[in-house]
Amino acid sequence: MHDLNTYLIIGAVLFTLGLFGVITRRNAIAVLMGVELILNAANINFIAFARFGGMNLSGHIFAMFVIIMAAVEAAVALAIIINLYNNLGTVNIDEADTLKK
Amino acid sequence: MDWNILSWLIWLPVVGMVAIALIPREKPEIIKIIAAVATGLQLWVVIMLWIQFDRGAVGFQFQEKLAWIPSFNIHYFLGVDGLSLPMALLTALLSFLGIFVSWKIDKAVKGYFALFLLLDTGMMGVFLSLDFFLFYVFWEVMLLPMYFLIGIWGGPQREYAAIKFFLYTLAGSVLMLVAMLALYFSCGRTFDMTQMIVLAPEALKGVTWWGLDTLKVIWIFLFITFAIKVPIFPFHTWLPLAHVEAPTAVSVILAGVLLKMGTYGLLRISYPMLPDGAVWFAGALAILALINIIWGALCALAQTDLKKLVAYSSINHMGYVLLGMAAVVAAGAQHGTNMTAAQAGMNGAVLQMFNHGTITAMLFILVGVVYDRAHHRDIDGFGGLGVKMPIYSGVVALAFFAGLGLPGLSGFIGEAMCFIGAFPVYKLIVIIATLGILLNASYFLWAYQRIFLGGLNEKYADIPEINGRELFTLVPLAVLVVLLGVYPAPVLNVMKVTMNYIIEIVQTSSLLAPH
Amino acid sequence: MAATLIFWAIVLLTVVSAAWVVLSQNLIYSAVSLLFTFIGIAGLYVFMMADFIAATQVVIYVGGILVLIIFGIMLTHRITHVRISHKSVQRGIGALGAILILMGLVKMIITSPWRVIHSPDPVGTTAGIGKLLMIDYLLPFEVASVLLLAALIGAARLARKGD
Amino acid sequence: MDVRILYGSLFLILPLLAFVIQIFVGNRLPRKGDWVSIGAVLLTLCIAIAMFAVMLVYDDPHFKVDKSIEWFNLGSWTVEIGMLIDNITIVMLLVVAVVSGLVHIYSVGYMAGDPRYSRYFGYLSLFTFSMNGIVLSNNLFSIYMFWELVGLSSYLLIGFWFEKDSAADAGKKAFLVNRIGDIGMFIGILLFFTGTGSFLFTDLFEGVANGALSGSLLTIAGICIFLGAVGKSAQFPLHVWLPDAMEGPTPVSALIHAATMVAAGVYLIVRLFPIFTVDALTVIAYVGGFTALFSAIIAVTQNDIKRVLAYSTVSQLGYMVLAVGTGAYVAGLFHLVTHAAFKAGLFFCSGSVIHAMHHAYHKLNDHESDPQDLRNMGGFKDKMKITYTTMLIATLAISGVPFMSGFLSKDAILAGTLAFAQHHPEHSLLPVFGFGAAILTAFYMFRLIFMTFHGKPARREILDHIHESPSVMTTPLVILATLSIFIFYTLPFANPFSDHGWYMHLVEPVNSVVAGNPTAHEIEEGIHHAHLPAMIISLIVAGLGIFLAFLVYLRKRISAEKMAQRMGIMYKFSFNKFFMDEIYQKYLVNPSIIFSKAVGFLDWDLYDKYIINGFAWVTKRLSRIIGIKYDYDILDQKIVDGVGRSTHFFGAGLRLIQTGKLQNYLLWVLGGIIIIFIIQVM
Repeated sequence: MHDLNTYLIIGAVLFTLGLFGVITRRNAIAVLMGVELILNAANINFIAFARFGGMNLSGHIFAMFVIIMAAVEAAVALAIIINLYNNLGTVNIDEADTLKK
Repeated sequence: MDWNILSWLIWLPVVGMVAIALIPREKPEIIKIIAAVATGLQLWVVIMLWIQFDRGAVGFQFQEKLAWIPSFNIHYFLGVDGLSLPMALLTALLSFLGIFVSWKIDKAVKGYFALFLLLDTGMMGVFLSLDFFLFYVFWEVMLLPMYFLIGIWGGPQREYAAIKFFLYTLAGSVLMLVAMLALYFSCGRTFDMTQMIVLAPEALKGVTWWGLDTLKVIWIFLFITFAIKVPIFPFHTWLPLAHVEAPTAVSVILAGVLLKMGTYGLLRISYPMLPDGAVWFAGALAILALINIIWGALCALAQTDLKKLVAYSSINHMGYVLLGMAAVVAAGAQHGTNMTAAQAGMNGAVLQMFNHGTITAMLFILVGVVYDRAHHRDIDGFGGLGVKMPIYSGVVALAFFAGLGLPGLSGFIGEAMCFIGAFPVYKLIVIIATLGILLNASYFLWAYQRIFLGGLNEKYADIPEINGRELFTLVPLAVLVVLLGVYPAPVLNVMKVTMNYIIEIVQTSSLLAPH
Repeated sequence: MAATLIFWAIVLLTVVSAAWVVLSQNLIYSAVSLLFTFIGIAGLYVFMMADFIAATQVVIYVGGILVLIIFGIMLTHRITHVRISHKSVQRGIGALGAILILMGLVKMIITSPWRVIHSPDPVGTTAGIGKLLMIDYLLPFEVASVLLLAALIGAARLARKGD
Repeated sequence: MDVRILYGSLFLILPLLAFVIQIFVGNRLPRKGDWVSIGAVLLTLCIAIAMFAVMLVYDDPHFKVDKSIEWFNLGSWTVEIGMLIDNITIVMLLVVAVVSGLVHIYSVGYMAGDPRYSRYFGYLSLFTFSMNGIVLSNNLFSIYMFWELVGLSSYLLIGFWFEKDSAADAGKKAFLVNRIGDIGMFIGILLFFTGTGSFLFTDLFEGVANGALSGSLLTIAGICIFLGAVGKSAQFPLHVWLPDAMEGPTPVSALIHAATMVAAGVYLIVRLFPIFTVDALTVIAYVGGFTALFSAIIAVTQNDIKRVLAYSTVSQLGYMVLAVGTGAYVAGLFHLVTHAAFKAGLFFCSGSVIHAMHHAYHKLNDHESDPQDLRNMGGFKDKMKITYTTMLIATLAISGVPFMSGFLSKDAILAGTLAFAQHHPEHSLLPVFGFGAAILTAFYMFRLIFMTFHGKPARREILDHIHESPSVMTTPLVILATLSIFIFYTLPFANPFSDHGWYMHLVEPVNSVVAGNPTAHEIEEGIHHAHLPAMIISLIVAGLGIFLAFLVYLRKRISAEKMAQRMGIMYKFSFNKFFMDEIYQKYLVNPSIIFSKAVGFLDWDLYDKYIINGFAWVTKRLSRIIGIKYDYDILDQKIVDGVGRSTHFFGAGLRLIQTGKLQNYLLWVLGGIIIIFIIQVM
């Protein structure tokens, strides 16, 4: 159990699930959650390589930066979503198709 | 050069743009001043460059080269020679004046000036790039601000005009991309134009694609790209619309600088890299030039919208440039190695590019002036304004006469040189093309008469005279128009070595060998 | 043995709750199961001797981001709705693509000859991370703080109503 | 620098300076700055007189200064421009300076009170500058430049009272018609340049002499250059602009459209005479001769005093061109000089009359009657003694009466023509043109005199208000009338029939450089022999013409109306100027306008609307058909993503088929990654 491949596969599974969420969800917040999953999957990989790939603490630092990024992204994304809601009355991203018109 | 003068030239407007972005939109005056300072500094730098430029040296000066994307051998490579320097001066001058022309813009001031400066950077970058990829990037960078400037600040049909301009030019860009990649791979993976000039003619010898000469295919692709920009008939219909709908300063830039990019591209890329193509196509180019001249003039004669008339006159005037460029073949042994004609034609073409830039800028600014006052541009809707606006009508007369090629003003000398150059090779075409001179005079004089002469239209009994700011934008151009008309040598001295170099390259084409 | 069992339990928790996040029809349920995913992932970090990151995970994700998300849900839906449901689109083709990607990734992971270096188990990473942050990664750290500040202001500005 | 070149450049600098001052600050100067222009032109007049005096003193027929400077240099191609000063130049400079100076002075009175007074003088200076430029040029290129510049000043001055539509029209017409000729001239310059590689006259002559250009090409090049002269000197068929040009102020008509600018065409062909082939000269002679007769016929029936003079100018210019064509180009230039004096005098007189009429009608509050119509005039001879006398002298001169300058020059031309016809009997039509025009000239000029100054006006009461013009206007009249007397041209001989004055001595004919052309000596011999017969015939025809006019308009022995009726269709043609304007309007101008409208329509409403936008339409249509037929989610997306860029290309409407759904796009990204995976695995 304690080897690189296990962790990488767990990461891959989480990534795939996140991807699936991003593609299929109509609600913007749910999409955001998918994105969070993807970021976490990446983090697992960072830590796994830190532990088993000789990256040592640098991997931790990277993971930390990713978490910071995730926080930033979540804040800004939610602000955008709220703005969207205020303007269009919906958070379904397929209804926000002003780009098309 | 110690202080990377060319990079300064390109990026100064971007610095200005960033500064503008930091200014609150409630302070339009400061925004305008920043824009004016940025372009003013750029103009100053280009004048310094003009002074320091070595007129006798062949090749590119003030080169700057940095690796940009090493894995594809792409560099940030800048340089200036006698062909790009006049264009750079034109760009800086018209951008600077353009800021003052747009002083009265009151819609989204911040965005307007930021985009305007970005456009300035794009244009300057196109003229100074020596890396084909960089050239392409700047070429595209220029499109975007143009699209928004027309699409947001334009006239009633602005969105249609903007999208039409965008799609037309994008179509050209796609072809240029293909041609660029073809050249990149044929020349052993380099985007360095100075290298490509040396390598391309050999590399493309005898290569065929699907039974067609690769050289010709690439030439045609590049030609269409540049033809759309010039614009050459039949790719010209974006121009009247875009010019008419664009705000005045943007029309000035469009006609004054963007059109020159087409012919600049031909001279910078197509001619030296594909000399065989240039020779092969010269006859067709001369015919297209003729069509441009006559067609543009006839269309201009038919217009009732003053701005559209000026737009069509641009098509007409760019025809002379093409005619001069076609004259390059006169240097070939087949045509008796007539260097005089080739030099007259090629130098005349670039001189005409420069002069047309100043003249047409004047014309568009002047149209803007009367539009601001009368709020329409219908030629028949004026009448007798000469009584009420003596200064304005005088300046218009100067611009119109320069446009119709009156000797002593700059429009004439370029035109005459193009004709002189093309004549030994394309006698019949030139003789028919001289009809263009007549048509030129007819549409300008007719328009002048309908606007300024005759009885005063009572609607405009108290139309105000041109003001100081507008005069300020016109005077530098007017001075150039007169000075270069009387004594064109300052510009010719800058460009002649480069043009002779291009002539020599084309001269070596095997297609020009004696029969 | 116990450790192994706990490990697999955590893995199960993580994956199942993650699946629930993307499959649930109810948005609130999704959010709540996301909480479990985050905690599970924190557990996995602990297994990899990344104590500081595990703690950060819990504090920032669970304490910060998840709360934000739930706020987001509350602000964009009428709270009186009992079921905050949401539909999915293109599930079939999405699932197909996701599975294909997963297969590709797994094949890649298994077939790659990873260079595994077994470093000794560190005793507490916090001090090391602190040193690294203050010395080697000072600039990125500061940039990240500026980024956070900018995002904060930006988010506040964006979410303001009425202009 | 050669001091003579320095003097020459003063002829350019002074008027140009005056022009610049007038345009920018003229309005703010005292007296609206008229003294600036007048001062400049009088200074040039002083220099011209000095140069002329020096020329007479030195008495060197071969005097010539030719200096060029490099204008620009492109490596293989160097363009030089410069100055050529010889006796012809000096004579021309003097003519220009005298007439221009007098016109300036006359205008002070004539234009007094005009709102654009300073502009007017600015334009006059511009004209003086460019005209001097033509005269001083030693190369085709700068001559072409000044050529167009005189066209410009002519345009500005004809349309000076641009509030009148007719004036604006006339200015435009003048410029455009001139441009037609200029295009021909430009092509001619191109031909010469291609052949000889230079614009300088000296190189040109040398090149032609060495056979760089020969045969029919040389003929064509010559005729093309001549086309420029046809335009500028208003020869048939480009003469139509000159009568209309009378819309300009009368002093302008005197300066530009009678004495100097229109003579520039003649000057040009005189300068280039050595490179015209026999064929080209024949064409020139026929055009000139035909124009002389043709416009004389028109002049007979015109009723507008200035139009009569305008057609007479065209006719006299025809004479000069005829002279050049027959080889007697020295005589042609001589006529140019004498004509400048008496025709400017005639225009001044007519201006004086019109001024008086204007004044009278103004007093009578009559704004309907045309102050320029001959039929409204009559009996002014006692009211305007100076004008009458001077006009009579000028009329005698133009009619070719002995003791007058016109007699000398006209006689020389007719002698040249006669000699030419004796040499080439197949061209006997040319002297017929010449003498025919001479008889008509005498007739219509005296008709004008009789109708204006004798008889009775249409409204008797205007006689009470007719006054002599102010002295600032009559002084130039007197000077010009004096200059129409033979003695100024025959010195040092006082023989009124002499053909050996200083002029004939100092302006020596030059040999043609074209192989096979007759030498100057041969031509001169011929002219010398034809001198006496020509003189006798021209005396007879002049007398006949005057007598006829006397009978019809003074004694009224023959009724003009009856004569007109008897002439029938001929009268109608003459009265309507042979319908040239109508023909041009109907068959040239209107069709071009219609054609341009058609092209404009084709370009904008057909080509752009249907072909270019058609691309977009077709693409849009195509995409819609496919979109309906196939599964929207799959194929439509494919078109968007795959063909998207190329469809973008063609149509504004295409953006409609973009779904705008991000997740669709993401799905395709995913597909792309999977494909990469698969490729990688395989």
